[in-house]
Amino acid sequence: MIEDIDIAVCIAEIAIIGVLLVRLVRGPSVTDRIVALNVMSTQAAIATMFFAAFADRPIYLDPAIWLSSFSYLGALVWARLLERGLL
Amino acid sequence: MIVANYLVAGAVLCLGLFTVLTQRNLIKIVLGLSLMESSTYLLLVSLAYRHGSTAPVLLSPPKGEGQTALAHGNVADPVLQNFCLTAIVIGVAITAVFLTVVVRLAQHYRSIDADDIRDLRG
Amino acid sequence: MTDAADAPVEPVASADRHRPLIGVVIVGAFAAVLAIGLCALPRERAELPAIAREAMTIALPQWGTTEPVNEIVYGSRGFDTFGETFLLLAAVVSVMTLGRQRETRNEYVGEASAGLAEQQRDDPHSRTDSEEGEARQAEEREQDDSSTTDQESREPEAAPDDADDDPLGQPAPERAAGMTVIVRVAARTAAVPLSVAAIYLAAWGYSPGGGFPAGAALAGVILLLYTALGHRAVGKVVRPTVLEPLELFGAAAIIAVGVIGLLRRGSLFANWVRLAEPETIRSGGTLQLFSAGELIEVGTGLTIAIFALLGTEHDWTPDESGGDQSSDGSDRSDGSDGSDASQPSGGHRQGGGS
Amino acid sequence: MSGHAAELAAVIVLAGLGVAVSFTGALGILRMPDVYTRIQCSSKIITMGALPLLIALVVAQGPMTTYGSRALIVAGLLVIVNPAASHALARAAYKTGVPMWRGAVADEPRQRRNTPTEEGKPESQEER
Amino acid sequence: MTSFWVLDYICLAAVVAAAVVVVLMRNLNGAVMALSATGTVLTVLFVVLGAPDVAHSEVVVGAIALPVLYLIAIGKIRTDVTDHGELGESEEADD
Repeated sequence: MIEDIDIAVCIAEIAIIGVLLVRLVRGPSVTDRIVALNVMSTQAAIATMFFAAFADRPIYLDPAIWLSSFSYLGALVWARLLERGLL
Repeated sequence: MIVANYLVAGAVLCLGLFTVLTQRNLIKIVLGLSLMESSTYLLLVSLAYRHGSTAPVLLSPPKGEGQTALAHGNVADPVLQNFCLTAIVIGVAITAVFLTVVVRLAQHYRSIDADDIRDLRG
Repeated sequence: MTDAADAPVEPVASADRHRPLIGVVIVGAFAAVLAIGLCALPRERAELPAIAREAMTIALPQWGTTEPVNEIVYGSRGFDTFGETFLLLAAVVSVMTLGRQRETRNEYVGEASAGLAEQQRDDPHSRTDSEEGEARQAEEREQDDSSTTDQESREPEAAPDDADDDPLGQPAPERAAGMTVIVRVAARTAAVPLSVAAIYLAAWGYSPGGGFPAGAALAGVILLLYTALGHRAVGKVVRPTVLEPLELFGAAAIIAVGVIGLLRRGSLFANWVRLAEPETIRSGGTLQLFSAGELIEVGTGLTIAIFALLGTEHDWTPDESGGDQSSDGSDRSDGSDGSDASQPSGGHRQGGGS
Repeated sequence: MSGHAAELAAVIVLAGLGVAVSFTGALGILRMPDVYTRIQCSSKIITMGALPLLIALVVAQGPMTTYGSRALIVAGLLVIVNPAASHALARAAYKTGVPMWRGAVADEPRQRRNTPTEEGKPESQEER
Repeated sequence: MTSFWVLDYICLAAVVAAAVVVVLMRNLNGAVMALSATGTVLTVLFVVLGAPDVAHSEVVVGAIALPVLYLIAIGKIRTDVTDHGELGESEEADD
């Protein structure tokens, strides 16, 4: 039962990534796209964690840390580029 | 079933190849090369997968198995995953070199259109 | 502000008008051949190859590690990883060679603006700077139709440390080295767990991870600090005199691990360390040493590559106006509003660029 | 048995809440009219979408396991880094002049810049 | 097992969609972000296929190294050609 919930949440999160791809395509400015990308990577991190719970392997959990943090670092880099020219 | 992964890897490779062949923007050409690299990773990892397999890591095996049982059990192919790791490192290295070359070319020719760069043309 | 034409101009690839037909034909033929080949590959029901089964079975008894992938990467196929690491080193060397300037340099980025204060102190009547400052001020005054009373105190001083006092209404190119206080605090806070997690990734060699992702993550943390705090915060670390010896040390350590294995055990990258208890930090013998060498190599290498590419000042020959290479051109004159930095695309080419 | 059932119910409720809020937040990012409102939707996804899902994971697997610790690390990182990134992005978007929605009623920095204070100089100390 | 394959296929669909976006989008920043999105979805897919090591490397490369390198290169190049209007970009600016 718990496994079913885990994989269902995982699939739902990937579907949300698909929804956000539309915004990434259409976003008129860089900022729209980067917001969509941030949320996508957060959803991917949560999907990874729930898949780890589904497969019963705790070693799958570690990529979620990097997924949840490094996309925001990319957002900071982009914001810096927008604010002051070339970094 | 896993053949869908192979075909998707082939499709992404073809998309990258199409970009490299038809685009004139140098950055887009490098982006196409990155896509081709990504398809290679996908193909290697899909080749490593076996039906119902788990990661080839003996740490904290899934319930019902011990470490030695898992070593002889149903796992993915670790050698192909090693190839994929090597490919990722080489991919980021050559992307860095390509981008530096593109920056220098753009600064020299004041254009990133591949058709404008004609000094080496015969 | 509500006008759509105010939106910043983003760099856009030029339109492609030719060759899509030939591209479709060639790619279609290639795709057909590729699909036939891919369908003939072994599927998921196939047996695991003997070499993979061998690697799975020898990982725990022979190398004392619970991570067969690391055992293959740094043990059985260590020579392959050696070549890959040195390919990365070669790439870093070529990026640096391509990105170097004619003059001698001490830092990758930010030396122009960092030296601004010192230059002001030593030579307060430096003409180019004051002229440039006046010109910039006049330009700002033109663009900003609000009153311009106390602006003259802002310009000649060096760039401030952070952007806290910067009024929000100003248009984009901002002079401060760091970003605002929220970003700085968050970056300082997040850098600590991220560095610890990166070290964990390499040190806990018996769980997935290893030298390459850990090194890349460390490079990412350095980039985070640079992004939030400015070049002065990372200037002590990110300089060639620190990073290049470290990188060479990592390369030498990898070579030493391999050659000692050759001398003592008879084959390159053989294990010459006594095996420790599995699932401890020291388990895995030379795998951990190799992994640490790769961590240093990749971390410094990626940092050098990114900052060398970042510090590449533009090399095109100066226009008739001249002087655009003397000041802090790469830092903030190439503003992101796109109007002052746009090059004529495919226009007049000038010789002697590089 | 009842404890197990209660745990299961809590997991279902938390996961359903998280997924629902994430989905509506994604729809908001898709449908909102300008950058600033979209950034607000992304923050909603983090606080009301991601955190309940992580709590659901902790409840399902137990707080003192690897899952619990990793979920707490991820939650902490999200809570620290996401507001900073949102702030930096919104600030950069404003400074580069990304247009607001036509129906927006307040643009405080611009109003303050255009109406000088009594000393005759623009008020220039506001932030964010 | 069917749910596993559903997850696999939906990840594959996302990868293909992001790759098509990389090819079709003429805005370079957007194309780079789509490449980063490809890397993100590929990370999940690698975890699903049982390769956590490769997932580590891919997330670090796809989320940081590649976008930052491309971003720096795009910022260095700056040939500003105003060409909006593909993939419904311009109609979005004022609705």
